[in-house]
Amino acid sequence: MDMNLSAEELAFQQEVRSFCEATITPELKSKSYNGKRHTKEDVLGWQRALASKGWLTPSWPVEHGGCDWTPFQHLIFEEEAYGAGAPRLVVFGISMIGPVLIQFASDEMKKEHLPGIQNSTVWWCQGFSEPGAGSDLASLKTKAVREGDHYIVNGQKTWTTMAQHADWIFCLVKTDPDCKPQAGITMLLIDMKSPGVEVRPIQTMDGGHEVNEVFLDNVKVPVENLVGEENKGWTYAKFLLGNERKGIAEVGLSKRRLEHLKSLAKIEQAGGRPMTEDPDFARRIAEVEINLLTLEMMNLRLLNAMTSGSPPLEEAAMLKIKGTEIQQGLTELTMAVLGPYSAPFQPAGLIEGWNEELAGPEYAAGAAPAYFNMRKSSIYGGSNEVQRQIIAKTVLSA
Amino acid sequence: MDMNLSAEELAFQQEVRSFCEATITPELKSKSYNGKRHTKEDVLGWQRALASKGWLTPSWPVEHGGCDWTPFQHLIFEEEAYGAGAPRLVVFGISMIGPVLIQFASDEMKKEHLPGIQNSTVWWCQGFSEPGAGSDLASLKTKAVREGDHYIVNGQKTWTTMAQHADWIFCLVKTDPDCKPQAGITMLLIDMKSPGVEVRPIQTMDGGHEVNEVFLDNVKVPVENLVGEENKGWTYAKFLLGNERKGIAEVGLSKRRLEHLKSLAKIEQAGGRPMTEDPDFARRIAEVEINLLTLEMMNLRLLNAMTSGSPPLEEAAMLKIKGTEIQQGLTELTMAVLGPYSAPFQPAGLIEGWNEELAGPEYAAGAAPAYFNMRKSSIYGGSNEVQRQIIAKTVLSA
Amino acid sequence: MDLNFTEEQNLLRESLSRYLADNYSFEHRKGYLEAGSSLVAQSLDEMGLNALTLSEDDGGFGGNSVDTAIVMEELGRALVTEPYLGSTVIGTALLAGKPGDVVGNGKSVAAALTEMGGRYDLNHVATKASKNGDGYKIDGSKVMVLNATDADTVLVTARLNGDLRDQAGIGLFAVTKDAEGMSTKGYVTQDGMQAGDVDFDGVEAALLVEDAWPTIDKAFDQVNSAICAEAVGAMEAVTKLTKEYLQTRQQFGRPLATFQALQFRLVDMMVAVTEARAISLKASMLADSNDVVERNRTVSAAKVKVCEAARLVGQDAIQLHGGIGMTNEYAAGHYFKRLTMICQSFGDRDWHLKRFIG
Amino acid sequence: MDLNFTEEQNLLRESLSRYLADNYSFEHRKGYLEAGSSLVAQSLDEMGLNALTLSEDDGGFGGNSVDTAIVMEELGRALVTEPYLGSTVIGTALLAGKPGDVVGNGKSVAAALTEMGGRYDLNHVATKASKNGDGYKIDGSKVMVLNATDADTVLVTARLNGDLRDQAGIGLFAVTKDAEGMSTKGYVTQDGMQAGDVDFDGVEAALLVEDAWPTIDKAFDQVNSAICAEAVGAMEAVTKLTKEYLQTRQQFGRPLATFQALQFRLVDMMVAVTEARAISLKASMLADSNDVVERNRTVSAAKVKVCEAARLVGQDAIQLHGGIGMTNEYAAGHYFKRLTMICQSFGDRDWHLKRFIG
Repeated sequence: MDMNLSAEELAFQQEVRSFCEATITPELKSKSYNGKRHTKEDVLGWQRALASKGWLTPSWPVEHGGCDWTPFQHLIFEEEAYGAGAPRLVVFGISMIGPVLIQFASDEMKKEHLPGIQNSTVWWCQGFSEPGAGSDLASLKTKAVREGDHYIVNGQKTWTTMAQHADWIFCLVKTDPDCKPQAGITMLLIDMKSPGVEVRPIQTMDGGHEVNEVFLDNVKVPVENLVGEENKGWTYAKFLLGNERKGIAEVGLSKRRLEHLKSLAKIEQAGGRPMTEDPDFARRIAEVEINLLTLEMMNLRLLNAMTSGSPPLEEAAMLKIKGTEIQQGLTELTMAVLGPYSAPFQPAGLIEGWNEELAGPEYAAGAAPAYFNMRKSSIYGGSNEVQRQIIAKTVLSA
Repeated sequence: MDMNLSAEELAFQQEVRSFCEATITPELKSKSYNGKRHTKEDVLGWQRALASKGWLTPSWPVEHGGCDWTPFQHLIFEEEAYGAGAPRLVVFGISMIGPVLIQFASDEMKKEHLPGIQNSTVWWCQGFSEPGAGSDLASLKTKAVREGDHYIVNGQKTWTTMAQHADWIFCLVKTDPDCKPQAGITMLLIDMKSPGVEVRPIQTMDGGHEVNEVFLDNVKVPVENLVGEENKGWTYAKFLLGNERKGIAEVGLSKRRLEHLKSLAKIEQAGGRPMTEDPDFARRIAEVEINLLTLEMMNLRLLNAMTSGSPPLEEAAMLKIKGTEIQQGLTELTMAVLGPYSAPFQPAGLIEGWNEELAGPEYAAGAAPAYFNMRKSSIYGGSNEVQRQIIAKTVLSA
Repeated sequence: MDLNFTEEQNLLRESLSRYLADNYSFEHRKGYLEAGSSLVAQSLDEMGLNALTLSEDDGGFGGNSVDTAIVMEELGRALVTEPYLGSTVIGTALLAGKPGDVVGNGKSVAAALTEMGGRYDLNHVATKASKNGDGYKIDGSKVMVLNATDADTVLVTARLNGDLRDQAGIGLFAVTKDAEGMSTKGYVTQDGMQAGDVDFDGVEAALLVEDAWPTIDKAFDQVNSAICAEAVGAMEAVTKLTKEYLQTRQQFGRPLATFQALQFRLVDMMVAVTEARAISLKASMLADSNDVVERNRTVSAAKVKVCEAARLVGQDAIQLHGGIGMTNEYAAGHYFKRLTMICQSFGDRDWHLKRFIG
Repeated sequence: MDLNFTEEQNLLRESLSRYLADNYSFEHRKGYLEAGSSLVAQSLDEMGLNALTLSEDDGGFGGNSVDTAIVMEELGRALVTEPYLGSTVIGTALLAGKPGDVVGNGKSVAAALTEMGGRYDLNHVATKASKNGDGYKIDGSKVMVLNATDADTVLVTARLNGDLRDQAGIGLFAVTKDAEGMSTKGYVTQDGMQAGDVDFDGVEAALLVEDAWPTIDKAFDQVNSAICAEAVGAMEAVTKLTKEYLQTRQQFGRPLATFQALQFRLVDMMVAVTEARAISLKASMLADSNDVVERNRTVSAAKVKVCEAARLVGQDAIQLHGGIGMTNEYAAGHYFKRLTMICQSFGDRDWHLKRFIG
């Protein structure tokens, strides 16, 4: 047992670091650290650079363009990239539908859809949640009825992240309304340009626009867009959600937030001294830092366990709970460190191209919105209550 | 609205203070502050002094020897008495069975039993809990079968506080096993000297002996000892538990514990300075002090509301939750302030008459046992989970 | 000791509550915010609320901080963004001695007390006051001034002498709306209030209080008592909203309110509100006291509890609502934002905990 | 990076676990405590555990703090009161350089490091060492010395020079069991360990390390890593006990385990144990490092998390058990007491949080 990086790991770290330095501009880095909004181009630029390097889909099987990295390499990559100011990847293609297609789709479908993900030319979004079915996917209501060589899809999806940029959506739909809730679910790929698909923005309380409602009104979907078999969508969804685990802890991103917080605490003052010298504030930073060190070890242990088989489901749920608590704690402290200067609401200041003067320092405008926005992390992707339910079920049945 | 004591209230405060000074010896006070164990004589001495003054049963109706105090007088009394080092009253007669008898018992029963409570010549204990029925009283199993002018009682009570000193026990027993759980319950008074009553001590993890098992083996109880009517015991029990509310917050006792904690924090050192100058420890004391100030106001508001009708049930439940959390927090900090010196286990040192040298300072031996013991406060008397259930029920049905 | 509201106080609460129920639903509020204006401020003035704590000699009702707390609680419940706090409460508190000139007659004020780098310490005053004939000239900058753009008069602290953070040597001045050299950069706050940063460049000002620290300190306590009450109102409203949501919303085939873990979360919210209400009431009774130590301690105790409660209640209201709680179309998020900002106004939890320790 | 235990380590855990399952049930333990003695310490020695971290040259197995953690976790799980921590772990840690003379051959030691008024600071050394011919004489008092009454050798820190709290000038000395002038007042601790206060009145002593602070500091980290692992074992055991109790015990007509609020409490206990295990593992990997800053930080981080987890797990284990958890006849209370005392041994949460901040 050894915490030190091996010579190979150190070399890999250096390679990632150099790549990031060459790829990520200082402007992009500053945007990332200060919580300003990344444009579609920011994200695509980074993803395409990774694609050129062959690093966009490292978790995929090697024969499909994966990197065969050790768990520690994945972690090194994540930490270096986020530390260097990389935007978050849009995971819907890379980590969600991609692996599902590799595992379950026909060769034709793979050939049609995998390259767009690997080159980052196609933007995917996820059509799982519905009004009335948040964390309770089994009760979804969107229906697909087979008519000749098409499905006719009717229904509504919601909380659809980044649907406004998306080219394709993968949807869970109900194909057999008469059987047990989970049994009649099917997974379809739908072209967002299909007639009858309408995207309406949902403005969240931080003033941002990340999520959407997607209305599906008599949308014609060719049967070729059926993933795997009809009525097996629940199996694919579970596989997909299980896959989500790997990045669930968000250690790299939280490390960046912690670094940023510490740098602000050195600048901002209380009682005429830097906040880092305020014992209460120093304690609060230390507490979240210790939680993050702990999360990092939990995550490492989980990744390590995954190399020799599937890890216990409840550990992934724990990572989700603790990881989101840490993200929320970090955004809360980053707001708190600013004191009164977190109050001005300047959404325009978070958007590229806005050159007017801000009230307060450069790094202040994004702080409160980030805190407000981060409340979502314990709600979306299976709320933390659902995670606790998963743990309880696993543990009490053992 | 005014927080200041009126002239009458100030005069009353002075009267209580003088009485306490004249009644409570410095030895008794030191014992109380340092968490040593009060003897039966300590308690009886204090109770009988109060009885002589007419202050032992102030909450009772005036015609039965009550004091007609305002809520604020009750609070002043409690705070002064505990601050002066008074032992806790044994409430089973004064606050529990006494008011039940006044409300529901026959004149003969009142005449027989109230004077013993008022003079503190009879020690009562409570026979509610049973193995298998902790916070769930409706499922109790002790049976009473009528045979001529007696009941024959069989069963087992547990967690019976101070049963080892008790002369009488008031018991809930099952008299009709065939109806709904609550409906067939009866309240009986049982002489502890009756053949078939056996008390077995339960040693708690702090090394103390406060609670007992009480075995009832074919105990003959005269029908005259039936309280009120047969099968109405559930009503009386609810009345009794409702009455418990008044003292439930334990504000006076917690104020004494806080004062003691602060005095120890001045003596004990960290890094060569008193613990009061340690920012973390000062913060922890301040947090519990603020909670106690809050509890005091909640309690005052509840007492005030009780003068004009019955207060909402959920507020009493909140007082129980917060009051016990504060008591537990105070004992925990009192242990923490001692650092390594809370470790030696010296139960003999807590008992009167032990004159050998203690390891560590005089005030240390009782600290960890008090912390261990105080865990009971969120379990007994309706666990804090049951209190939350009560609040939820009240609120969600409103 | 007396813990009962007077009949007048009960009437005050009822009439304001009725007015807001009729005129300040969440839908009304949305409209007012979109329009950028409403007649609500004027109605509150007509109800006499701006004169509530002025002395009867000054045409007021001689009310105290308990009365203010009653008003603020109702305003908090309705999430009123009109500047009652930022103008009337802080204005009358600062001008206790001579209100007639600048507040109370339909005139509005703003208090410019906070400076960049001073965080929550109002003794951090770099802004300078210098003699200018009979009057004074002010030079410096203030930030996060509530009601900055709309005030008829700006009350401003400036240093007459002493060092940056000395309590002694701070004067309180009045500057009129159109005074030359005063420039205001206005903005909306995260919670929908109007505020701004104000620069003073040789601005003519009238000295109101020369050795102003005791005045500022007391006003600070009164304002904190007022926002504690506002928070209590907001917390109670959002807790009720959450309760109703749990009772309505079905998941896994039954109402969310039947899940015990969620019930207990709701209970913890209610306990927190009850605690906050109790200690805030005490703060409102002591906020007008001249016993500085006891007043500071009690107000800080209340603010600490209110910050803890507001954080728990606000965060859990969103969490228990799930996705809908995150959206801007729904009231829960707005309560959450206001509660969050209250915790960062006029001293946060840590600041008040430190002051409580002394 | 490698996070897998070696085959030897897995074997070590299994054999110890099997031995304790057969010989250290809660009933066995009760018997040993009543009798005041057992053959368990001897068996552990025969299993080679006392030589685990000695170098192979010294007849040991050349183990490290990860190996110690494996042993301590199992001892914690079984609530073993025999002085493995107080003798072997702390003894070998302090004597890393030259263990042969005093530990490892069936001999037991005690470490007298803590003084009245010094709280958790081992640099607080008032005990004096003065030259006495070729050797030294020790004068002073130590408190809460684990294994004080049974040790063959007492290792003691004493000041050679410098001021009361200087890290420089502290020597580490060895005193033999029967040395004249050493008097020990033994007691049992709250959690059933043997300990005592030791007075030194001109006691003859052998100097082991002259400038001992680096040695003490490293031993302190190794001991903390060891009790973190012990706590993890104890927490896992008492959480399992609680889970089984909830599954068995009926209330209101159904098993407690079906109440969602209690399920979530149990989940929080399990999460806390998982966290404590993860960070403790890191501490055990770094406890032998000579990078003092990184070692101190990591061990303190682990102790902070372990203290938080131990408090939550211990308290909730009692609460979820209800009345039975309060009794001395049942194991839960004993786990709770041991976990409580671990949080107050070798630095509490606040102490380690301060050291982490630096």
